[in-house]
Amino acid sequence: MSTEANITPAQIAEHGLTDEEYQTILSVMGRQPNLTELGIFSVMWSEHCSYKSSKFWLKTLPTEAPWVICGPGENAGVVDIGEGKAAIFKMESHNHPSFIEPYQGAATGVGGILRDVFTMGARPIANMNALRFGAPEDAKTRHLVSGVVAGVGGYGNCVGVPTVGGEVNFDPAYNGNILVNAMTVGLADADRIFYSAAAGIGNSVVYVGSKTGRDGIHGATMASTEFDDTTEEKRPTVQVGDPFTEKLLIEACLELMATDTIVAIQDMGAAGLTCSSVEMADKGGVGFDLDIDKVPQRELGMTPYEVMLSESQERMLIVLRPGTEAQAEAIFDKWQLDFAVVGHVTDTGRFTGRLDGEVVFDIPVRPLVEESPEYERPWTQAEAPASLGPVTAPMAHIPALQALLSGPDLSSRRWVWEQYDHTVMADTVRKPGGDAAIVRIHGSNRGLAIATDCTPRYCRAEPHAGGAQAVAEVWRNITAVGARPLAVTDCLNFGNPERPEIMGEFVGCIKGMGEACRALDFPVVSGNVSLYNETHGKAILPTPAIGGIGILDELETHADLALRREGDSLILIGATEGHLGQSIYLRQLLGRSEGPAPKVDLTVERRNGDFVRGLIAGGQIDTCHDLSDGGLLVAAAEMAMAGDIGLALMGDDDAGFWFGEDQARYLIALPKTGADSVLQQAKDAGVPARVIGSSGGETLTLEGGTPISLTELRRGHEAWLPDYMQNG
Amino acid sequence: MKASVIVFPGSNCDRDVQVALADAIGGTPDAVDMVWHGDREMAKTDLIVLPGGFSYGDYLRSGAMSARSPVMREVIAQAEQGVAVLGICNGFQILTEAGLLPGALLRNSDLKFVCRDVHIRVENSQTPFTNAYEAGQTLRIPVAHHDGQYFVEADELAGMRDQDQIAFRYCTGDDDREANHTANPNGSIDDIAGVFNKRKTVLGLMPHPERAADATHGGTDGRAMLSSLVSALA
Amino acid sequence: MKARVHISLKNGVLDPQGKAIGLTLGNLGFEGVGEVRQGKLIELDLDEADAAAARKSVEAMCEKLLANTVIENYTIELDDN
Amino acid sequence: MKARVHISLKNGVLDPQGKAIGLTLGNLGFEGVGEVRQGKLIELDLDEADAAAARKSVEAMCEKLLANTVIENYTIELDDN
Ligand SMILES: Nc1ncnc2c1ncn2[C@@H]1O[C@H](COP(=O)(O)OP(=O)(O)O)[C@@H](O)[C@H]1O
Ligand SMILES: [Mg+2]
Repeated sequence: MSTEANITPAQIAEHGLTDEEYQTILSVMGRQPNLTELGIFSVMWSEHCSYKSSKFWLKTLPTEAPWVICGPGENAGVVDIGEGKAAIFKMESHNHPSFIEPYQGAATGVGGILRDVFTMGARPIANMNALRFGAPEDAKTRHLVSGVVAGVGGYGNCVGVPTVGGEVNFDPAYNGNILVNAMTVGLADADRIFYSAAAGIGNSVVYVGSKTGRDGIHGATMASTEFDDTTEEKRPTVQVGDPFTEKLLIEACLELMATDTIVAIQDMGAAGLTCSSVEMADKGGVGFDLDIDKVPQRELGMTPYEVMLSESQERMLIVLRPGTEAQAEAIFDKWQLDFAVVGHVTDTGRFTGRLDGEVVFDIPVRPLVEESPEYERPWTQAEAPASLGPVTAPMAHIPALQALLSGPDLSSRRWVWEQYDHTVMADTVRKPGGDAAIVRIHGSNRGLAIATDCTPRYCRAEPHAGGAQAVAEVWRNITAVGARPLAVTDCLNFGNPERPEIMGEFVGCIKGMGEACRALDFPVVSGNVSLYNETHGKAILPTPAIGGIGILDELETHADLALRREGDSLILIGATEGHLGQSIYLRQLLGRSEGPAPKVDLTVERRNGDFVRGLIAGGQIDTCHDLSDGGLLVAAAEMAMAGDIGLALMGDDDAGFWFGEDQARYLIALPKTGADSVLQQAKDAGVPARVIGSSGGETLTLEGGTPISLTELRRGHEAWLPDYMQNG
Repeated sequence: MKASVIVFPGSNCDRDVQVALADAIGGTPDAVDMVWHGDREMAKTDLIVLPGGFSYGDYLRSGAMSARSPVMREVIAQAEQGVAVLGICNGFQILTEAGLLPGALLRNSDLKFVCRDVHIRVENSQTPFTNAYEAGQTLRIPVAHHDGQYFVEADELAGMRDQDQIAFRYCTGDDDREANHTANPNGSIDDIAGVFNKRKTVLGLMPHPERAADATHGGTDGRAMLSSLVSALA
Repeated sequence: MKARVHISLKNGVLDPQGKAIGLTLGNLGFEGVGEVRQGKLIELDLDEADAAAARKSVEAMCEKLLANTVIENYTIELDDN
Repeated sequence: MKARVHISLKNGVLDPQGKAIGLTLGNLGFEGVGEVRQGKLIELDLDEADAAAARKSVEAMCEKLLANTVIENYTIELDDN
């Protein structure tokens, strides 16, 4: 191997490695690494790839259930959904790149998560996106919203996968650090899942897709550093997405997967060729020998360092069965994609690369993966917030409702989802706008329900309760359409874990999530961690975004939030204590972010949810909405607006009653004649239930108050986001 | 009745239209031939469908590169012999780029991709594509496009009107209660949503009839377009 | 040899992008901006060394693919150093 | 005065459009075409008569709106006849 100059402390620091980490590298190598090797260690040991701060805690999450085929550790989680089919899904962040270049950052985020899913053999059938932006007043917000939404759409629309739901939040805590979390759900035959463990000494390692350029070199390390004023200079590392090539890659890979040629397959995501090779080799307990010259290159004069660390998009690495190269190549030729045998599997246990036959890096695989640092970072638990005193309503309930519905938090997201093709593939049964999206399992009469959720302000106030609430809300959204919740993926977005209070938020949220997942039989099968989301030492709100899926055994038997008939009774399921701490009401109308988060009682959550799901499955109700941000009155208004049928409501004359955010609650509607029976069944099941109104007319009325027309409510609700975006 | 769907690189509604057509024909999906864009020959068929999607990523101009695909020579030849050709969304863009239909499709006037249900009025029901509808009937059908703004020079437009070449126009629907929607989703000239060639053997439209062919998915107002074709061409 | 092709919309053809740019420039406070038109710039690396042959070949590319002559005009610039 | 702004992707930035055009030119039988890059051409009518002032103003427009300087370069050409 060529001798190179000594690695300097500055180079070590530039690669984001600590002195101790460098010492470990020296002992793993038994000599000084060269620059390419240092680069390889740095990306493999970056927070993004090694999960060094989070691994310890991630292990505490429940990941098993009889229906889980593959939990965390592979490219995505795999769940058995019956009839020989499996759902494969995962969520991932693309936060930093999206702040720097919102369109391309978001677009490549979607591209990356799609690859994680189809690399396992699934055809992607639905995308979701969970977005968090700074305050609407912040100078950058509008530009970021517009770019991110266009980028998510630009990529997903072009590849022809419907984007069926998501979330949008605004909060000043994200001013300098937005969150773009994308989720993909795919469908595969349960006995045709593809994994990444390489095997077969001598087998060809094949590179397919786009050529390698100098894109995103250091992307993985950038994703794990805080922002500061020099961030602007890092811009040229931005990757540009090519959804057209991705579409071809999906088709070509699925075509290849239908043949009997693949031993192992892995997409090239963060840390590109390095990470994919090392993971495939490590999982298979083998070595990889790569010919750098054979890697298809877009630019002249790329160094091995650049080739190995490039994050060019739309590329995959495959280990083929012996003798199948020509068959595979023909498929990629047909789709006009690059195809190259770039190396082979070895029994050396080493990861080696050659340029013109000369070895340019040589690293033992096992320690490269297993000696990677793991930190049990110190953490402190924040003090529980003081309880909230009595709250004086600043205005009457109807004007309060109107203000909430036409504000940044609760206004309609139509402006967003209409820029996403949500009907392509012709299987979208419930579009964005409901609690969970429903996508038909193609060619069958069953469906998948999909939802994403997280309430970061709860997580800040009380990480433990917030983590549990995020899981519970996803479960509730899936339940509200009548589906049986199966499993979740997560995207854990936090600040700098080296600060004990941030680490405390992380630990608290994980504990809460774990508890909820256990109590609800809702295991975590895949996920992603994004740390260092801070600017100038100011961290984002702790945001453990949760994406969940559930199964609907009969497509027709589902519920929707829109009121369907006049004369229905509206029944509130679950106990209402009037919890206003950390509520949207308190925050938006009184400017106070105070008090404890709502209590999450998982036993009650499960009992109430199972009861509601039973009613839907039994055909007793077809109209249901879960209660979340904004509480009871907001949920009731959403049902009325969606169905274009009015509501007359009665209840306590108390802001907490109408706007409190107590958990484990649903609103259901059904013809009056069935109401008594449902109330009786609830009583028998120990589930609190009470009639709070009935449907009809064109207005929303609170007992004894002035009615408001649905048209007027809808006007403000629909107008806020488009008006905001227009008045830039 | 034999129907063929052309698959371009980046087509993404090919399966959707295959399923809907097969349903209209009353067969399984393999009742519909899927033809690869690179094929230089295509068996004689009764109906050629150019599906929606982002062929070639919509790069350069949407439809431009596909219109120059090898198979398009065959499509043009069969179209000249009177074989029915239906272009949906990206298929419509390809047909204008290939010169089988007049005009061009420009970026939506608000520059944003739009996916939602729109209403269209049937302007000419005297064609194999539309004979199952009444003239003046309003359909509710989804659109999903970025480049749907139909444009044609004024004198050519006048000629098209005279020849009854306007197939559909965007209009308001009485069940349209969603806020902030204009009837015309993309700024198309004369609210045009779909056009015929002079002989009414070629139709291009931006809305997706195949996404409105199944009550569970997006309504059924588009189904009659496919079934009327099937019965007219049987 | 390098070729640069400028493609612009014909007069009378609507240009939604140009119009939006004009509007936004106005909103950003730029004054005195009249019509704005957005076109394309395509740069090609050609093996061909002979200018006349190169021009002919690029013209053919424009007619066949690069421009939609129903709505667009094009001009070709060759750069032979 | 008229201004023409040429916007092209920075070196090394992937150009999916250019790539697809290059591929299609090849499919169409054009030989000897190397790299293809697609950029934008923006033409502006300006009230400003002074070339220096016009250039300054167009530069500001590029920085603020016309170019995405994260991935694009621009050049300005003024035409004052
Ligand atoms: N970024 C987005 N993309 C697509 N759909 C979205 C997005 N943000 C919100 N939505 C949709 O808007 C609706 C309301 O969202 P949200 O208030 O978060 O629902 P919930 O309170 O039931 O979780 C949901 O159907 C959701 O899928
Ligand atoms: Mg909900």
